Amino acid sequence: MPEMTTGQAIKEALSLCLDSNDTTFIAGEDIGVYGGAFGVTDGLLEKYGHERIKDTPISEDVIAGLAVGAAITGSKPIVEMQFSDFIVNAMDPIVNQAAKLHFMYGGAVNVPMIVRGASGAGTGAAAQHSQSLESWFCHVPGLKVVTPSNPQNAFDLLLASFVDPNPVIFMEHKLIYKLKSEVNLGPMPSDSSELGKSKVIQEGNDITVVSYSNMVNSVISAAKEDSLTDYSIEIIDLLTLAPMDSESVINSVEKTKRLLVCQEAPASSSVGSTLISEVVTSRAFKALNQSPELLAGLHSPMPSAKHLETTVIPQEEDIVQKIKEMIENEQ
Amino acid sequence: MPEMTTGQAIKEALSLCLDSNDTTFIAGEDIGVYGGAFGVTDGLLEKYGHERIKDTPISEDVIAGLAVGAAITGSKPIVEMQFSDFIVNAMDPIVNQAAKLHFMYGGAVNVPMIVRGASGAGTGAAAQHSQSLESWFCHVPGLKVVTPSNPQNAFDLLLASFVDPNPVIFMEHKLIYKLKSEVNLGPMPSDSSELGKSKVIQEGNDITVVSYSNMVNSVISAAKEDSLTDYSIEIIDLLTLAPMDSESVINSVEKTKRLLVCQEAPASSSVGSTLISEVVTSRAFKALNQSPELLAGLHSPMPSAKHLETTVIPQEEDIVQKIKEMIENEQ
Amino acid sequence: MSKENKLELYRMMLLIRLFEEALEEMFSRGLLHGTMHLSIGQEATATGACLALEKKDLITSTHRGHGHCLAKGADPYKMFAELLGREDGYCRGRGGSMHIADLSNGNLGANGIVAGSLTISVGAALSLKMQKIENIVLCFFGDGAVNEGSFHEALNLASLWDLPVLFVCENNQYGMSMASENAVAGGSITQRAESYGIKSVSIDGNDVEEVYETVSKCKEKIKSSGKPMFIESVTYRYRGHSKSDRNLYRTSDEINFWKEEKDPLKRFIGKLTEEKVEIDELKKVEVEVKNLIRESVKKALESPESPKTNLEEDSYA
Amino acid sequence: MSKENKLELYRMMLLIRLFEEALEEMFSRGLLHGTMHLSIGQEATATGACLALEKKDLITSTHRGHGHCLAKGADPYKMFAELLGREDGYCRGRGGSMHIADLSNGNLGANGIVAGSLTISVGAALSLKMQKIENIVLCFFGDGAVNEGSFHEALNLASLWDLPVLFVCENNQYGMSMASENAVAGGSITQRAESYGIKSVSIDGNDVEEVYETVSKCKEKIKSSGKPMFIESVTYRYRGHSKSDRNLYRTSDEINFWKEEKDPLKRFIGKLTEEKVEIDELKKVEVEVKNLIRESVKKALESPESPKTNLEEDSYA
Ligand SMILES: Cc1ncc(C[n+]2csc(CCOP(=O)(O)OP(=O)(O)O)c2C)c(N)n1
Ligand SMILES: Cc1ncc(C[n+]2csc(CCOP(=O)(O)OP(=O)(O)O)c2C)c(N)n1
Ligand SMILES: [Mg+2]
Ligand SMILES: [Mg+2]
Repeated sequence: MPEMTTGQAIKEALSLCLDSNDTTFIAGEDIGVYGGAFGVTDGLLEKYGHERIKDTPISEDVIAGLAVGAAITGSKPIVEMQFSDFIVNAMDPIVNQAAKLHFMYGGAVNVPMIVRGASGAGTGAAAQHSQSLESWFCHVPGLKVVTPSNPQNAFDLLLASFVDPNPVIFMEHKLIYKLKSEVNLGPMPSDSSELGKSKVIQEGNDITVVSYSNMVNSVISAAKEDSLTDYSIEIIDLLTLAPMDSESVINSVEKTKRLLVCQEAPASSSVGSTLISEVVTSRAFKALNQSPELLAGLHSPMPSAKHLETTVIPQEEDIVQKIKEMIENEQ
Repeated sequence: MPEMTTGQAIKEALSLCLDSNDTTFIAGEDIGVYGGAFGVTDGLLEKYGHERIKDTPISEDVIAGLAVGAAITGSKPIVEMQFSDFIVNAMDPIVNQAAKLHFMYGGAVNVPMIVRGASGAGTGAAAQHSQSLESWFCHVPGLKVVTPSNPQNAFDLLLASFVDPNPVIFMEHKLIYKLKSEVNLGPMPSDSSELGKSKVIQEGNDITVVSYSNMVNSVISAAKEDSLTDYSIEIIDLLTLAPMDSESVINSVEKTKRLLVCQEAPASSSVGSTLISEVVTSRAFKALNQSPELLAGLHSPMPSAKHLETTVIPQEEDIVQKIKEMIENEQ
Repeated sequence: MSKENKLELYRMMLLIRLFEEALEEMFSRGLLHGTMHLSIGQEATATGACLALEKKDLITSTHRGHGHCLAKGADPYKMFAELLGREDGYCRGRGGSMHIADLSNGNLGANGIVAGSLTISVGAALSLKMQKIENIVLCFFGDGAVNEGSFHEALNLASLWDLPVLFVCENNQYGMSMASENAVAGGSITQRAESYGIKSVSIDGNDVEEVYETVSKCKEKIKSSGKPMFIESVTYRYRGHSKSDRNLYRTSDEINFWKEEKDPLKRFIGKLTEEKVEIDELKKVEVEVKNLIRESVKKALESPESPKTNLEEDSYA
Repeated sequence: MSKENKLELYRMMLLIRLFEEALEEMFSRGLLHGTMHLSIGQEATATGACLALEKKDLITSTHRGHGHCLAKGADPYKMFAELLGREDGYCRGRGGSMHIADLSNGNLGANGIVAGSLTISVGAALSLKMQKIENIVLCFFGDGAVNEGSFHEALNLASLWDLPVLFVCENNQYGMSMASENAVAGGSITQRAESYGIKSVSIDGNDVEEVYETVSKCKEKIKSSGKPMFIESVTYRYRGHSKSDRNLYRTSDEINFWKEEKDPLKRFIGKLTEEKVEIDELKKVEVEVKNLIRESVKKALESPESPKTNLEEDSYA
């Protein structure tokens, strides 16, 4: 299996999408000769030409609206928001159009499209270029929301999103682009059944730690820390946020009796709050031996300075400490 | 005390705002001679003239951006989104600008502005005119979010929002506009301390039922149903969603041991999920004698037909049944 | 234009008028939930434009879309059924007045968001172009939509990419209560379109033949040049914006002037009579249309309510 | 223009150039977290425009805003401190390169969102008008911003409401990698502005005197007419868009042409020399500016880190 970065894995997936369907095009800002602000589409223009790899003016509303119009007329568009923060300019086509047309028109149309975007903080890009806005889209019926965390699942999930007949918001955390690993470049799947499935990264019995996107990587590192070696930690990567695989988390919590959810986004009206709510309103409530915990980004815009940025985002050591606290709490 | 509808109470509050501050203007679509799509601003143009009551073209982005620019230069703007669904077109000025400027510029500016809008379903206006999008804004650090439920609190909270130095999203559920009651038209408050306080509508010992916006009125009616007269129900109206007064709910739950949260918006990444998460991650977790419950709108766009619309929104009878179930469950 | 053709234009305008009058009556009888936006007075634009298209040409429509929908071939029964929340409705009661789509006739759907369909039409046109389908997309929108950011972005891209879109601005002179002249800085909608390098023309939108001829010509030009075009079709709405409108922003003199002097149906009947079409022939059309409306309403009222399926499942394909 | 005036223009252009060169160096030494957008090559527009304003005139700026900020009177020390995340920085380390505001000098702030400040400038101008303050708002933005919906909505409203905004489009010919000519349908930015009824002019943005004179005149016209105006200031960026740019979308010949033939500093020095300004006088300015930069960097590097206050509290006023 070839070794590659997440950025490259996404590019491989995009290539496969373009190969598998003539009506597929990619549109976005600086995705052509520039290769994308994060280099993800680098080389695709040379391979597929201007008809398929379409640089747009800086106009996010029409980039997304274009995808909706193309999707309902038999095409399979993939569009890019250079930083996912700019999706604020494309909320009408995504929320009022893409998400609703299938339902609103009584099932008469499907809207198979992908909106990809670079999300998250950690590069000092400050408040307007560092947001994790995935929670908003989970709140919108009709959308699916996917957040890969490494090269392999980015590849697999992008393909699954591609064959899904619904609009998918695909959020790529900036810090995963350069993560490297071997990737099994499988074929185009026949259906999108991979969406909506979380993954157990590591089995354990003392606590269930759930996360998604780049924060999963912090959790994995944290669990390897010396001070935690005595504990048996179950780690779950949600992968798809809408629909959310709460059922697997509920099963896990029934086993471990403890739940910690970690995310970069602030807590209020977020994925993490939802998961905790879904767990405690389920049969797992009885299994919990203590209050679940949510380790989330501070309720603050993202500062630019590095030492402040790390204050806002939960760090590995915060996760270690929280896991210790929770397990030792009731032993 | 004069009797009036919520629409009229809001108008009285707007008048007081305009009277109290020369730099205050109201801008929006059809707010002048038309009087607003829901009649809220009817008569203000005659009283204050075109300089203060400003009809805009249909262009929500500049309506909100205008407010940001005015707010950071010493004015106190109040702008209207005719239906709050159209706020999708104004997300950049609200989320990337208004919410962040104070923090991002190191405290050098304040952004005192109000964005009002008619929210919610129940009028058959279908998927693009019926959303309850308040949860999105709770997820955005830097914004305050307020959802009145009747004439008196609409009046009081609009004034409190006006004297607050932060951007406030003020969501008025369409179905509260015509609710009528006596209103104490108090003076402009000296500070915004009313924001962030929930209100106990009715004290009780068997269960805490929390809601906000128009759903509070359904909860109040439900609690009066014959089949519930034996139970002692504590009802809390959140009123402000950001910052959210979870502390009061936690105290209440410690007393009643049961928590039901009711809202019109879908559950995922919502106010209700957040509240449940905040309660179970608090000391109140131990007090709960059973799993808390969230009664939320279905995860579906809003259909137009009346009988389908009521399927999506929790109805009075659903609340009654849920309360019964929860109390009888463990008695 | 042949007489048959003209009678077809007449029939369609009448169908739209009577369809909406029937809706008005149903509304006043309390049969309809929700609001609606009537295009009474504007029938010539919808009719002339859609009848100049082929079935496989696509349209995108607006909140004021009943006319577009009918003119593009929709079944009035299914439309009434939709407004009544019945299973046979175009959207099975999920869409209502503002959201009727009729894909089989090339209607990509009405839209409740002002300017919401402009960027969609651009995407649809890109599909046609990429799939080498020789049809066009006709995008309807109002004068009010011209000031939305989406208008700007859509026209810019359609022009840059040479997409087969015919933008048709139905300038009924008001966006809700706001007079177009107070909303469109610079004063000219066509000049605005021209600034994107899009050829534009302003026409009498109440003259159904002028609309028909202009759209026919534009359609051919778009097909041959591959470039978008723009029509401003000047018309007038008689009814309030929606059901909550008190018409305070305009005078009844103005409304009456348009009703009496410029009504598209009256004018066209006058013209047909001048051209010696027999009164009987017109009468025959009228009877046929009235029957169709009456039967459609009746059937719709008797048709079954849309069942309460699992709406969460219905939200996803 | 007096000699003092001219030397001031020279001084400011040089300050901007050296400020950004110092940043580049700090970046390459790994002292800076995050990206940044350099305006090297574009100094004449920022300088000419801001120096033509009064202190109480307001500006809104962009992601490429160091020049605007300095020219409007900012202290380079506080700017360096900001980029280094220090307590003395304009935003106490919370904003960084893309978000410096300097209210005391009328700079309402840089903005990381393309076209993000256009609607803000309209609101600021409305404040001035309502508060009867006789100043203007100068809104800077790039050629790339011209295609955003916000541009359209902002210009439309500024024109309709007669607001005192001077829109200054710094056309450096690329929006990141996209050539302006491939992004602006119709091809003319000024014609687009004219279509909103806004008087527009295109100027050589690398000629600091032309910029200064044009902005001065526009400022007076705006004050007397109360109406917005529009300047397209044609210029060129030498550096990559940001730190990740490989410059694949343009030739090095093109870059060199601008550097050699059109550089605003070189040209202005040439002009001043022609006008018999002594080399010594220029040298004196240069020494002064170099010292200022050196001292500012040093002081900034030695200044205390911004403390980790309660950031959640800092999020609200
Ligand atoms: C984005 C958005 N803003 C506002 C509205 C509310 N609204 C619906 S129709 C309308 C007027 C539209 O005017 P115009 O485009 O001229 O169409 P007309 O109603 O005249 O047919 C308004 C303001 C909306 N539906 N969508
Ligand atoms: C809404 C939005 N879209 C995209 C970007 C990413 N971006 C930052 S600057 C830029 C190019 C802007 O071009 P222009 O306006 O010409 O300014 P210049 O960089 O040339 O000074 C882009 C695409 C952004 N910051 N905001
Ligand atoms: Mg109109
Ligand atoms: Mg540029």
